[in-house]
Amino acid sequence: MSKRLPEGGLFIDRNKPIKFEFNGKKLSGFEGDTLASALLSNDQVLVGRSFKYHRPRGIVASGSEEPNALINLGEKEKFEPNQRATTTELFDGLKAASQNHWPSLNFDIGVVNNYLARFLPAGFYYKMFIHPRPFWKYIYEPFIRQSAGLGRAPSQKDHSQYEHFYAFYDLVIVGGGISGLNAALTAAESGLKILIIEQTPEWGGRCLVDFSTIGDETSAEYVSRLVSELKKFHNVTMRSRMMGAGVYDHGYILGYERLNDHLAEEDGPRHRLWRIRAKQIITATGSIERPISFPSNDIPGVMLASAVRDYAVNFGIATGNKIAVYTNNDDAYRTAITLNEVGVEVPIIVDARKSGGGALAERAKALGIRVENGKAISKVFGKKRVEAISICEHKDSGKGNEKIACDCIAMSGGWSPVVHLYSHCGGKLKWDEKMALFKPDSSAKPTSHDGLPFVTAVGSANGFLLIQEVLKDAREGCLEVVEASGGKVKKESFKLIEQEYENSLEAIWIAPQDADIKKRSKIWLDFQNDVKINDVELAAREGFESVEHTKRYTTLGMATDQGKLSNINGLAILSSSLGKEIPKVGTTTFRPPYTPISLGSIGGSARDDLFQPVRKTPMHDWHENNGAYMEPVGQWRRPFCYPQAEETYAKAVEREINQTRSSLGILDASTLGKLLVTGPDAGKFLDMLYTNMMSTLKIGRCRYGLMCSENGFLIDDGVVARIDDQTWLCHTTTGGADSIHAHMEEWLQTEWWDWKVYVTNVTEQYAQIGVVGPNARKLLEKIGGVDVSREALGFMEWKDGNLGKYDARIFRISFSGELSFEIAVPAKQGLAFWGELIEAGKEFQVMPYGTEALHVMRAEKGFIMIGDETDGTVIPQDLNLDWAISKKKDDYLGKRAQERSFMVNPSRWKLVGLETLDGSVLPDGAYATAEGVNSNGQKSTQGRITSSYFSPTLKRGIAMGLVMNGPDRGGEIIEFPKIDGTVIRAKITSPVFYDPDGEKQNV
Amino acid sequence: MLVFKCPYCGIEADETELSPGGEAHLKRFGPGSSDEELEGYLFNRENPKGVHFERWRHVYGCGKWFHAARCTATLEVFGTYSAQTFGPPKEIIDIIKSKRPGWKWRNLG
Amino acid sequence: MKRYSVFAVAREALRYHQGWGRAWKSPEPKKKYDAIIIGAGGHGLATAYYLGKNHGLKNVAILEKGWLGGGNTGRNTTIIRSNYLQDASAAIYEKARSLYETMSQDLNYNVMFSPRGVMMLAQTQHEIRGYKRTAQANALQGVSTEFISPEKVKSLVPIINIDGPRYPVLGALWQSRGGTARHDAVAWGYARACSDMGMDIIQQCEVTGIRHKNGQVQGVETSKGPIDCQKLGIVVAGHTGVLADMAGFRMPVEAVALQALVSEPIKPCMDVVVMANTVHGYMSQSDKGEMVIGGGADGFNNYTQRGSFHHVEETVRALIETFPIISRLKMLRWWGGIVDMTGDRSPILSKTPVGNIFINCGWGTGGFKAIPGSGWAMAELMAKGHSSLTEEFSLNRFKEGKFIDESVAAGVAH
Amino acid sequence: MSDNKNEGVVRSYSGYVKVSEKMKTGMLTVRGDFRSSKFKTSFTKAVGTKLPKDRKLILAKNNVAWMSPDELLILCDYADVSSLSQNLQMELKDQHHMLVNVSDARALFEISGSGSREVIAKLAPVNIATLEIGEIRRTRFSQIAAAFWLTSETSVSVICFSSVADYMFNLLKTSSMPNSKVGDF
Repeated sequence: MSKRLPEGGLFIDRNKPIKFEFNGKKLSGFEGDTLASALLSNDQVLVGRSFKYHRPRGIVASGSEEPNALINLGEKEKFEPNQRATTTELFDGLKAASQNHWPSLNFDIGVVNNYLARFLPAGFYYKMFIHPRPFWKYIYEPFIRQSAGLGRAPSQKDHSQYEHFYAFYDLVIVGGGISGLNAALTAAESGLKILIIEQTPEWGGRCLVDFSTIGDETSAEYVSRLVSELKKFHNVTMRSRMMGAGVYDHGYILGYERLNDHLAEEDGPRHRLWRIRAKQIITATGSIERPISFPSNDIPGVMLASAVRDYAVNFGIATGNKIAVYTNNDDAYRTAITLNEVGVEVPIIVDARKSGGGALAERAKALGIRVENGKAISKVFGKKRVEAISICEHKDSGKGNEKIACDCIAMSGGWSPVVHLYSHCGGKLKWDEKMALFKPDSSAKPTSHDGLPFVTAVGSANGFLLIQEVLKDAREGCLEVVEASGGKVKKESFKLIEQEYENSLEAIWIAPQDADIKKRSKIWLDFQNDVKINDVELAAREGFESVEHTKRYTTLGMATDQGKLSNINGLAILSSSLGKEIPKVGTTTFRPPYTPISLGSIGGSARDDLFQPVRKTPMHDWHENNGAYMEPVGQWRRPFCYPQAEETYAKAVEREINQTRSSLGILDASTLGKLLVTGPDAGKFLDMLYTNMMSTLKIGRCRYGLMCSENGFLIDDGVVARIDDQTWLCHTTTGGADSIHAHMEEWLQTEWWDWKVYVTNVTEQYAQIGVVGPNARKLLEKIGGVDVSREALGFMEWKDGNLGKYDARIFRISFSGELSFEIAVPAKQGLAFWGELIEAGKEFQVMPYGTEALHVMRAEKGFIMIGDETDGTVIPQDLNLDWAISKKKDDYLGKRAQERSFMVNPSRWKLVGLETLDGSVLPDGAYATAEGVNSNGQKSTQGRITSSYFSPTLKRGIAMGLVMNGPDRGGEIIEFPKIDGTVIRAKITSPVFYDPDGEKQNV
Repeated sequence: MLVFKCPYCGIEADETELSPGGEAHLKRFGPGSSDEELEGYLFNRENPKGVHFERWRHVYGCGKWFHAARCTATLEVFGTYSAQTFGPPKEIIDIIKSKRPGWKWRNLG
Repeated sequence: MKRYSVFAVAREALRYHQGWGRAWKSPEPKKKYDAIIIGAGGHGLATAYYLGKNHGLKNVAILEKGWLGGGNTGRNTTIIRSNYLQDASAAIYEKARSLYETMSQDLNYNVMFSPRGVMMLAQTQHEIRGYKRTAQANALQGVSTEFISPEKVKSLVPIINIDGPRYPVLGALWQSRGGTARHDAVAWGYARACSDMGMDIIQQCEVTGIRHKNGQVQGVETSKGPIDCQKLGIVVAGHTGVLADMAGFRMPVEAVALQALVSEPIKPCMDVVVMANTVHGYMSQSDKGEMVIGGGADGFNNYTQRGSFHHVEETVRALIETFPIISRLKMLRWWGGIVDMTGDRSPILSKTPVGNIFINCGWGTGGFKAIPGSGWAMAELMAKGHSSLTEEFSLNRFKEGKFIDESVAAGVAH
Repeated sequence: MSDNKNEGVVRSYSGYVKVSEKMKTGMLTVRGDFRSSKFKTSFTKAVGTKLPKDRKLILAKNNVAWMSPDELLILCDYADVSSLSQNLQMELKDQHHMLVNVSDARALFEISGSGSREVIAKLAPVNIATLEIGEIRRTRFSQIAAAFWLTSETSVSVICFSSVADYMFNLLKTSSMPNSKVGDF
């Protein structure tokens, strides 16, 4: 029976009871409890089922290394699967449920796997389910998926807040135990800016539990003195409930702060992810106790000795009525002594060492506890709870000769330093044979941007397990680090703390030593993933010799605890199976995060409105308020069309086009890029950037220009206006505003840095509006102030002036084939100007039109669109744009590339118009087929559609496309198969479908 | 998560304030060059496992391109320098030589 | 070699599985081989396998400096699809996909190919046009894909948010016969089959030099001594540049880090693979229940297998927006691999300037799905000197300007 | 337009700091050769202040901010941009330079309160603890480009492109929610 003791518990407040639910059962605990301690206080030892065999699982540990006690926490939008009960602080109304079973925790059908365990060894699925082929998809895999997985999938959107925080410190200390606190205190007086973080709510780590006194103080007094001394330093920041999640290159460290998980009602952000740059990092992350590998060591009630002690001291809990201790080192004797002190019976201490323990063992014996040296647990009785053990000689095959009743086993197989953070960024480890642990190799620390070490492990994280050595190492390690970061501290002599003599640990990787295969099939290494000793042995036998192979083949260490308890034990079994030494087999690579962190915290505040920036033109809100259907274009949203009432998008587009072509439409063209280029060498520069000659453009005139990449492909187009002697205004596509600006800066800064040219992106300085249609001029004349007559402002000319009360620059350019003006006004005047155009345009039934109408109208005119006619593989020559490529220039970007053999190949596909014989609309992206198949058996093709629309103007489908030798094949009919197998026949025509002589735009 | 000191504004810039621009000190080959020269210029890359000269732009800062010498195997940064050069300056080469004895690059080393 | 089957497992169970032998042998290298493949990843092993199976070339060694399958083969998000736009890509990826369908039976090793379907979301008008074009091309290439409606998307993936305020789902390119496979098993299955044919897989053997004379390959220098060969295949993904340097030629490739991560395992909630290219993220659920998440590659040369955290951040926020229920799941594991990117982001399977040295590299972020097709084609190229599947992927394309650009269907704003 | 006066704020939010977007501010981009003494003389003559040192901001009637080795930003009354621009144009007419009115292309925010540094630290990868008054920092705020400077120990000015002003306002608002104080400064 696991229960609350009548008194004690450093962390809990017995005056503050808290109610919670587990699997629908109403239970209570105290403030300060974790969910695990509260469950144990209610004798809820069985908390879940294992991954593969669905075996009953109990709480093993007391911290983040817990492999078993994973629960579904909370409900609805706050539901969270796989939460560790051991790190979940109890709050009023907490609701938890166990996982991975059906129909109930106590009776789980999935346990059938357990009885088949012998047929399901490591990697069984690679050898089975091969035939018949369809069965994998339809039968085996669905079954395996259903029985795998752990927690339930959440069903609702998470509404909690998350945020990020950027911080910069000289020194970050991870771990608020005795090493971390002492290191911080040592460093504090140097004046360095220091952050110390602790993943639990409490400072002090294990020392509170391991020592009743430290020096002249109780351990609690000692810790609180250190904490209050540290708090006096303004250069020291202390954060608890914050885990060091990962160390990355150049001193980057992630801190995962859980702000609200311990509260019933969230108040502010749930998690805050600190993205810290540290000059130096100290990992004082302690160490984790290892289980012992003995038969049936996975039955609920088998726990780590340190955890049993934690529950007794910190939470006032006896994890059993009779607790047997099983150890290979002295530390577990502390558990026995502690239990004895709080009145819990310890029927036996089984010590695997023939020589037994040191001073602590003597104390235990003096307390009357039975101690057996050189023994092993050969069997555990019980299914869902430990009922008894039998013991035998350690150096034996495991015939138990004595049965001892107990309901809990406190085991200790030694300690593993927490080296994760030290290793994340390349820190190397070395094997300490005597203590049987991997510890940081101080000669191969992770290095930073300057090539110098930046992570140092101290204390038990550095492989020191005795308190006086821990303190000495914390201080010395810290002094080294402080010096490395340029701080200075006084090197006072250091008062060592007395510690009782400890006999050394004796590594035992399997107990009893000569356990036979039957027993080895019941010794668990990885409790969650059900990996046993015989699985690792099988992997080794089959040639999975690398630790990475074994891990992947057996799934050892791949569970949610990432092998914190199982890795070293598994490695030892692998190395003995291979007959190699442990360091020769090596460890797996440690990667962030140390323990799992919420995806929400990684995303931070970037969700919903803040997911990605939406760029807005000055008229953006007007469009939304007037029913526009918006389409994302890069980071902008542009109106696709403005549907009225029940109108479909297609009908709206038709209406917009008809109205524009017959009278007047206006377009928000503000997103088009506007780059101002000025300087004595600006003309020369633009001649290199554009395929055309821009230096000869006359002031007041506009020219359509093309830009290519050095690889020859067309990347952007737009109208360039000559502003003055040294200044050009280059219009780009919407997407090109930033990329072409960057392109220009790149060439100016990195190739032609002696050319005198400045570029400024003025895209957002202006609202730009297209006024389009036969009545466009009338509308501008109505507003007045600028002479926009044909004589005063010819086609492809621009002028400045006060149009009404607006500071306007008017470009007489057309992308629709109609009489058209593009008018730029300062952005802050944009909305008013738009409003005035709408108001004054009423007599012409003015309509705003969207991007789709724009696309259709330009296609009717045969104008190309970057991104439609081009796709990164098209050169201007493919689009018959040779007229826009200057023959007079020696060079422009992309010119040489366009001379390569494939670029000048006469069989390239070139731009044509396509008219379907039946008037229908060709499918987007359809290909024209040719005779036969290619060498890979694919249908041969001879062209493809680049743009295809229903033209409301021509009342039929029109398309542009690239066709092999297309321009020479006018009138020829080619075939476009549809996906359904039917074929559409289309005639090759000119791409200009509407007003080929330009009579409309030149009026 | 890299940090580079921008040689133009002196800021210790975070990787997220920068944009990478690939190998440095490529010679442009335009009209008149051979197919091989053009291919080398556009595509062939040193791609060393070790010391690398590369281009970065301080895009969220002063907007300037700069050069960096960095080890691609350890991510150590030997230094940053002006974009307006045809090769790494002597002080950068000296640092690299002292830290990576035996290092070679094109006709250096 | 013992055949794998449910009966074999049952028989072995009776003796506690103590009778299983090595899945592949671990020999010392011979002095000379007909062909050497450098790199025992998926592509290298598959090349060797088809050299033996299709071309009868079995005196073959596969040299691996670490452990077989320890590179990108075991570090990817296991997606298999062939919905490529360009003919050459579609041909080799569809060859690979079809070989995946029967791989478990061919190799007598369950690689858990799961044809659960792959969808690529269209979230802009531009993407709609791009994917419709791909579907048209696929129809002619013999690749079965279709463009589906947002409603169909929702019915296939109930946890998706198709009405996202930022980028609503406007449709998707759907390949129902795409899917996933168990990545490690692909390497292990090929290794076992190669070993069974008598080929030597030599692990922990690093190539330190490549010997050639009069423009013809002679052999390699290794950490286990010199080995001669008639033909040499370099199939080393991220380390292509280093090996090419040994052979004395430069390559149009750059090594960059590509990152991925998985969540803790949960019960099945997503049956297909979803790729959201506008927001840069993709996700599937493994048979173990982990949500497997990937995004774009880092932008700078890097051999450390450690990528930059902000790419993970970008990917995760994209997927939270697409699948709002995942916000309270936790990232369990994160890792990086080194991929080699070519000038047009398509692979290179080619002869090289040195006679009888062949190279297979540049798979960038998409190598896993190609493994059997790549091995099949590379084996044909090495055995016969030409292969219709590799023709377009030759090194010459960079000189001729004949690129295979797959990015054309992805989102470029106009 | 008639009202060329800075009329105050577009919107504001009070969390644990106060965030407000200013209505109209004159901003003039000046590019030129700052090493040239001729340029320096001309600039001082036209603007009335010296050139700021690298990364610095001269706080005067017209604030002059160093944006890059060849770019300055002058912040002034919205109405004063054209006269300032004309003066500069006169002085610089023989030198290679560029003057661009960017007043309408940018948005200006002010943050005030004791947590101001901290709110910025949630958004920008900048060691703001060491940033001095009078120093301008160009960086990113979450996913957009921005520049900011401390106007006092407890107040900060931020500029960004006007198309993303809504996004910036929401970022600052979310970061200054009353219950999200970090307490690191």
